[in-house]
Amino acid sequence: MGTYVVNSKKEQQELLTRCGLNSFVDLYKDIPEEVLLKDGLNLPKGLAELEVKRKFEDLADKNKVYKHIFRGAGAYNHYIPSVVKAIASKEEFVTAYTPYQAEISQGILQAIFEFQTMICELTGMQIANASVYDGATAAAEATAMCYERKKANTVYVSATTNPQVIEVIKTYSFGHDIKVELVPEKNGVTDIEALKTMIDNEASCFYVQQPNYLGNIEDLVALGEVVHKVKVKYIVGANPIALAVLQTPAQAGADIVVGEAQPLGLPLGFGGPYLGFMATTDKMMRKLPGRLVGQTVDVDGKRAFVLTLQAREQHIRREKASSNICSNQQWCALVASIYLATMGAKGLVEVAEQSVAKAHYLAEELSKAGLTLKYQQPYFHEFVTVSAKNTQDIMDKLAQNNILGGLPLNEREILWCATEMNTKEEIDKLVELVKAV
Amino acid sequence: MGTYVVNSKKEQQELLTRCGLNSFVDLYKDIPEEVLLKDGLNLPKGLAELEVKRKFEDLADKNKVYKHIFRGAGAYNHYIPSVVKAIASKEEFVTAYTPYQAEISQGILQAIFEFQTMICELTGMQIANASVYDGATAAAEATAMCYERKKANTVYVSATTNPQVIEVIKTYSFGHDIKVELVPEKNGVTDIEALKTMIDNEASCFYVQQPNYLGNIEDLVALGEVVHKVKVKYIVGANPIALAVLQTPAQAGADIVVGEAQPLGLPLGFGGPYLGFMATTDKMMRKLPGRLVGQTVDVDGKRAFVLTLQAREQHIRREKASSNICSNQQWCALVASIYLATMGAKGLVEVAEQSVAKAHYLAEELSKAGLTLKYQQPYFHEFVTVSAKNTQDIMDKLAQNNILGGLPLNEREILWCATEMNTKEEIDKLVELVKAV
Amino acid sequence: MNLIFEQSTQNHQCSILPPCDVPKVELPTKRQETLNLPELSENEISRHYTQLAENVHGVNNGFYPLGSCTMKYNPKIDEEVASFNGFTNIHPLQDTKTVQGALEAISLANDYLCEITGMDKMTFQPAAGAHGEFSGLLLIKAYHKSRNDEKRHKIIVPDSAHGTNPASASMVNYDVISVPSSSDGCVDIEALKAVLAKEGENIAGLMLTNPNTVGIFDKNILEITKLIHDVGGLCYYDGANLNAVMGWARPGDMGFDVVHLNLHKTFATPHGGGGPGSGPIGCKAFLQEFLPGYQVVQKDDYFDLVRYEKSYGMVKEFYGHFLVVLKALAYIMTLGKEGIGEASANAVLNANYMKHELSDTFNMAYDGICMHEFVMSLEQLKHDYNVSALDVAKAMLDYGIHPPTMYFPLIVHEALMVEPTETEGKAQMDEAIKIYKEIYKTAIENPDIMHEMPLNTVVRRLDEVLAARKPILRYQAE
Amino acid sequence: MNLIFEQSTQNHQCSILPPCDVPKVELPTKRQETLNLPELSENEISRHYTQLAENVHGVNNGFYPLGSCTMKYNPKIDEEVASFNGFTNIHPLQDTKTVQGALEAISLANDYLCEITGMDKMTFQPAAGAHGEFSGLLLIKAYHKSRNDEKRHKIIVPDSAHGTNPASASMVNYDVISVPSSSDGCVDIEALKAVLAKEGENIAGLMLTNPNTVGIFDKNILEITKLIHDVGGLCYYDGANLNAVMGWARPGDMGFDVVHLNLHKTFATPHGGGGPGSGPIGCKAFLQEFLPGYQVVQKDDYFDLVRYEKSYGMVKEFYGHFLVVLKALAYIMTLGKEGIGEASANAVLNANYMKHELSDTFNMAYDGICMHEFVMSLEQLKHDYNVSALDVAKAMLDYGIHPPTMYFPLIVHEALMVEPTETEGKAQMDEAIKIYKEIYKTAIENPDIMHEMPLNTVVRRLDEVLAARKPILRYQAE
Repeated sequence: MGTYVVNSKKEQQELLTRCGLNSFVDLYKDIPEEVLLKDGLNLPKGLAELEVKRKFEDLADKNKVYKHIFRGAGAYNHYIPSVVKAIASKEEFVTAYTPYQAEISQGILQAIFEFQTMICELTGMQIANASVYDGATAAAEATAMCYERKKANTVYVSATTNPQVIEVIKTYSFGHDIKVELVPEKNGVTDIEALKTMIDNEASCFYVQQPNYLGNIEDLVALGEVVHKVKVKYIVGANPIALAVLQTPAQAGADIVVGEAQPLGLPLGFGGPYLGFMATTDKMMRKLPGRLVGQTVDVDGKRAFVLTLQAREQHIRREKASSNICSNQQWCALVASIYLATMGAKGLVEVAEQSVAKAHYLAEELSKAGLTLKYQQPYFHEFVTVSAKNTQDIMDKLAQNNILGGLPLNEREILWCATEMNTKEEIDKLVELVKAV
Repeated sequence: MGTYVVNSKKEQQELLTRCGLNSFVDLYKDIPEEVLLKDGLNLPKGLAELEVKRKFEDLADKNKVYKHIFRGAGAYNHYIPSVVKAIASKEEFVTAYTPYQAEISQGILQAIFEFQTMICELTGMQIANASVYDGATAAAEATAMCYERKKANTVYVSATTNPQVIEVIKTYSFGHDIKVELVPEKNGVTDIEALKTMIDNEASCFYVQQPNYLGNIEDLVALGEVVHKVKVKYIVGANPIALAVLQTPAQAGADIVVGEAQPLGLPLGFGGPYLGFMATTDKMMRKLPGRLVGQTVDVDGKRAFVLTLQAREQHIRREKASSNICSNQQWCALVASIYLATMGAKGLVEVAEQSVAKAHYLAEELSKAGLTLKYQQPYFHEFVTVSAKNTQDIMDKLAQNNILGGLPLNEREILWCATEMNTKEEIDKLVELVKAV
Repeated sequence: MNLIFEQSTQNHQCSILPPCDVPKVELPTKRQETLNLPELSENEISRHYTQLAENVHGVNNGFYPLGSCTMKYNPKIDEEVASFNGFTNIHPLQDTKTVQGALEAISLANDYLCEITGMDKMTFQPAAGAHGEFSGLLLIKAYHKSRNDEKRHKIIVPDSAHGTNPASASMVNYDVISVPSSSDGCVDIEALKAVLAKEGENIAGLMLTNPNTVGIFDKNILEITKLIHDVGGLCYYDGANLNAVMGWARPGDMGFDVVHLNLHKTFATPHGGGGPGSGPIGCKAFLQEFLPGYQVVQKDDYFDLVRYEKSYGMVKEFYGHFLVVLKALAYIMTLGKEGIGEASANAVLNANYMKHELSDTFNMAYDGICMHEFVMSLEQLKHDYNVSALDVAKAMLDYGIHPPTMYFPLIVHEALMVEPTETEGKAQMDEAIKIYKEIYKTAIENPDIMHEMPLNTVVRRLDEVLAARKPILRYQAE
Repeated sequence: MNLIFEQSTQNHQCSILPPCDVPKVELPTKRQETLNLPELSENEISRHYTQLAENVHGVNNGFYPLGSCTMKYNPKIDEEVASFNGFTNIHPLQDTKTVQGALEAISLANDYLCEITGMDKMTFQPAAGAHGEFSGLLLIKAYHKSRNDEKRHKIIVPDSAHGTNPASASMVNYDVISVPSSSDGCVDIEALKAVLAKEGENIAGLMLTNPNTVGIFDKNILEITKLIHDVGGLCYYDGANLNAVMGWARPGDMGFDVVHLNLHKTFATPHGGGGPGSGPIGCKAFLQEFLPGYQVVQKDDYFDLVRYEKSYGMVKEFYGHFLVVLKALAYIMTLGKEGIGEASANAVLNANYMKHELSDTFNMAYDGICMHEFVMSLEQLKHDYNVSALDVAKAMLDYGIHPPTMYFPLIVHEALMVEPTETEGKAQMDEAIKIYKEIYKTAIENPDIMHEMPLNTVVRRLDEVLAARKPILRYQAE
């Protein structure tokens, strides 16, 4: 049996004696007889560390790690600099709790303050929170920020949004008894004419994703004008890498900007933990859920940082809180901050530009292999192809060559993704393989 | 080009200007024209981090990592607990220099003091140094401790010693113009009768390894009696894992105990860095080479640790120093200390006992496959087999099954090793494979 | 400490990416605003965060008895196995046949946690405890809805509950009925009965943590859950305090229908300075079909992902905090059958030991055996010497130990809530006990100085009012 | 801080190994003495070493201008690639066909370092700089011996040399002839000529570092090496200061026959608190056949290990500090053709900048352009105010920066030797300059307090005499 209990059996006995008790069972006298476990749990015997390691090696070996990855659809394969991993693994950052005791938590508080600033810089917004669970919950929490007491409060979501994000928005809305309507897609982007006819001032908000799920770039300014005309809140879900080179949602008039920050230094990790960010305007500050760190001074007048505006939060306001959220994704936010500091603005732009360039090169080359672009829209680092070739045949062929192809959408359509991680050489190889299908 | 230079080009120019210089070349005006490189170095262009990582991934992929290892011969495959790696990777331990400034280096100094204590405990000796480069140089330095001014100073080494250790002793002796004589092996252990006839008080020392290179356990007490009878120094090279269960060299009368501490938490790592330890008696303290940390007090009377007895060392005594050694293997010694703290006495005994048990089980099972023990001696976790089967055939068969077999000594003989890492299941599999050769 | 932005120098940089090997492409709608990210060399980045880390107190730095947060030691092997390439570098949308190891791990975690909680099925999407509460309440909501029993929109929460409980209820549009605690800290059964008599048909369920937030195991638990069931409600178990009883009693056996767990408390995964946590929920078989997200199901030797037809949706992307779940799984495998119960018993024993040793100095809010944590009330000290729970907590900072939770639960005045966990030893606890008593002595002998503490931390007490009144939430260059 | 032994409690433990799955075996000659290793739980171990780490100043903690030690930043990518499973888990005695990647890495390191030094062959067995010196001198000894020129047993070492030089000479049984430096810090050519005239046929060689230990490039270098060669001696280059000139000048071109490098200085591998270093040696082709240990040779696409027939032996097990060599290789690949020279030039520039800025306050031991480090003499301060170099260094500890090297080289009185390296930026240097001047001001205005510093470190000045007079070199239970 493995154990992390510190006290020896002898010390345990000493403590029991000191408390006037004979055995562990005496500690549990309040547990009703019917409930107290007689034979313990039906679990395997505990394992020594070496056995646990072997067991996990076996499990890990049963997963296929592809050397070349061309799949995105919400989880992106970007390079993670070594210094990011080295710093983020510092035990202080890993093992601390939420920084309630500010005097001995300045390191974490300052890191959050820096993260908030970086998110403001990326999005162009005025304030950002300390992070939330992921991009999808960020989107859902953003819609919840927009409910207004006396409205019908329908939430409008573009159909070009990542389907998982749509589902999470719907689920949160189910909780709040709020209606969700999808605004249809046309030519690979949000159908702006449909939006105009659907939305009115009974709506609470409109959510659109940039670049959208199909990889295409939405006309955020035009959409924003439609939304604001009926005085509805405008939420943009943005890929943080794309924010380095595309017009900021703030410039397009967004009231709230959210997104999935996994691309900023977090591994694919079979889907989590990832990192949601939320940014908004000063005006909506007090509606923002989640932790916020603010600057203040200590009794000596020294600059210091502290969790602030807690009046929004559950442990103060209980059922009147703006959300039930307690945890942020602090460690993930730290990773993203270190990533952004390591890349700098130039480096982040380079990641974005290379991803775009590789995706466009891939698309062009794939067209030579008979896979043509489905949409005629500007796109970022993802795009959809259609082809006479069978999707599964393509995937199988690529998998045999250690390549994870794009996401199969159906028998003929594939959602591809390329990033700075994909070399010309491997793209050429992929295309050759596809040609051979 | 990758760079770790901090200053920007602009700052570099500022600094040059401030120093009254125009360009980098001005810094090098003392370098003779004939020597100054005109076209720079003939090296490849510098690589970005991502490229370096890929290059090393390719290199690493060209090495075969065996899942099951039955080879020792000076490099042993033991389990390294996770906490050892986690602690040893703390940047402070990794990036500091030798603790010259004791006031800001107490962490390293105390770690060394604790290491010295642990080595004393393992060997039974009175003092130990902060470590040296490896087991072989420890052996060579130990022989150098024994030279005496007016003696012929021949160094005697048992032929049962690891051949690499013998070579290093010989090389150091070549430096010092000292003669080395091998004491022959008989039945897999040092030929004690031969030793008696060879050694006299013109000798400076006798070196024997425990367990010896062939895996066998030497009779340290009997050998020690022979050596001490002629007033010659007695050096024992010991496997630190074996010290947990075998009679200590101190009890056998050793004057100096050295060894290779790689088994204490250091990976195989293609041979290095490893860790040499040296322990001796109080009497020989001032002959001990390498760093020593001692306890003292600070001006407030607080206990503190400091490099001490530096009068032995090169930076004070220059050509009269006991050795030229400056570096120890501090980080490796730290790893060994954490390893020993993690295993504790009971855990270390368990490692030793399991290694012994697995080796004996392996030997017994191999005998059923026609590989019989060459020597009839008590052995620790290594042993030599002889067989009609061709050594290379056995190795090939095992390699095909992800097993690194024992070390081939010749066409018919193999030096096997087992440790706690080898399960009964894999031993049984190995034996089945050998049977099939 | 300077902010990283204040240390930025133009054109300082790291060399990460090679030049692009394909033609660059111009996009429309280019960014027009400057992107002000800091510019630093690797050495400067490393030093900056090293300095930040020096100003953080983690579990590795010392005693951390933060009540209700279960700050146990985070085993290094759990971190190591979760960092294996075979887990970190798999895409969540890979074909299931290429991620059999990952799915098997989730399946194992499901089986073990079901056994530990007495539930029939777990799901791992929820990201943290509060998220688990939300997800669990949605399960209750989906259940009632499926039965067209939609008038049930009230949920009972004891007044001792975490703030998350009512906040979560609000997220599923339930009204909260607060029931008072009796003087022993447990649910006031008579008050509960009165509520049920009046509101029975409107009751969606009850949320309860047991042991409760004052560290007491509610011995009436079977009666309570039965009362709720009798009016058609469901019982939700807040797993925040499971560390007290795991291996000794199971929420499922106590009559609970839904439970959430905090893997980052009970199952030793690190808190990360505030996350990522992991808050899987478990339920009885009759609720299973409503569970959110994908579930791992085993058919012969194959692990597959399925969505139940009546699933109420998704609460998060993909399969939750997978890498965190792996750490918890490694922890459970390590402890195993006997170790799980041994861990709880020692957590409870340690709390009782500290409570016993401190009770000659501090007033305990509740008498008798406590579970894994206990609450002290400093009301008397505050009254007699004007030294508050806050003052006492802040004084501890000067001793290099983390204070207990302050001012929680709300029903105890001037509360300090101490939870040592099983990964503290007698020596460490004795040291802390000595410090607590020393501080108490100072409070009585020199109350004024208590308002000044801490004296030796990198910053001293902060002006929180200023922070909230004039919020500065980001750095802006002058 | 308690020693780990003082924190030991009987039966505290970690759970590492499973039970043995084969029968245990009794051995003869069992250990009889108790083995007193500390007994701790994982949490206790983690906290102990965390506390130790808190009391260590590494490069990541701040400025570290330790002259002659080249404390540059250690890139994280170098650590990462050297930790790949494919390197750490291969046995040194595997068949060469199974370690082609490892051998290729050694071969690449050989090629790059030969190009950087102007040598024809490197070997990687030497574990550290001093070990490299020993190995290189053995090469010279083996060479003379092969020519039956065995009377050559004297080696010339300048008086400014590191103590290791004479100590290494002594390890190969050579007598040391010390030649004085002239007032510009360089070798006194006339004195050298006089020695050679008298001892020519006994001279095995010369050991020199260039730039030398006072930070000056010896401009007579070609004349010096020619003089040595003319009497039949060989020239040994101590690579300790290569960081000043790499990419700008090569020891091979200066006339040196043998060189050692300190990968843990020049090539950015971490110092580890005192090791492991790596001190490969390189030589001209005519010495190659005597090299110690195994050499990697490439035949077509295959890398093999060979021993040269005349190899003088082995200086270490296996192939040296392989994992350290990998880190250096990653570093060299990162910098490449231009980066290597850029690193040196910036190291030199930074030293000159600090020297320039400090020269209005501190006396510089030598005027003019320095190389990558410079020496200040505090003799005047000592004379006028009785404040020593030690006092000034210790005062720096209170400012959180690491002092320069003290009292080296020996030929400068009250020396402080400053080597900022290229991985410090202007901002950091300006900060340090400010501190240096502030301390100087304190030294003049309040000399007495200087003897008290440091005041704020975990321990203050130590009684080194006590440590040496009554050595306590290990813990012993009372």
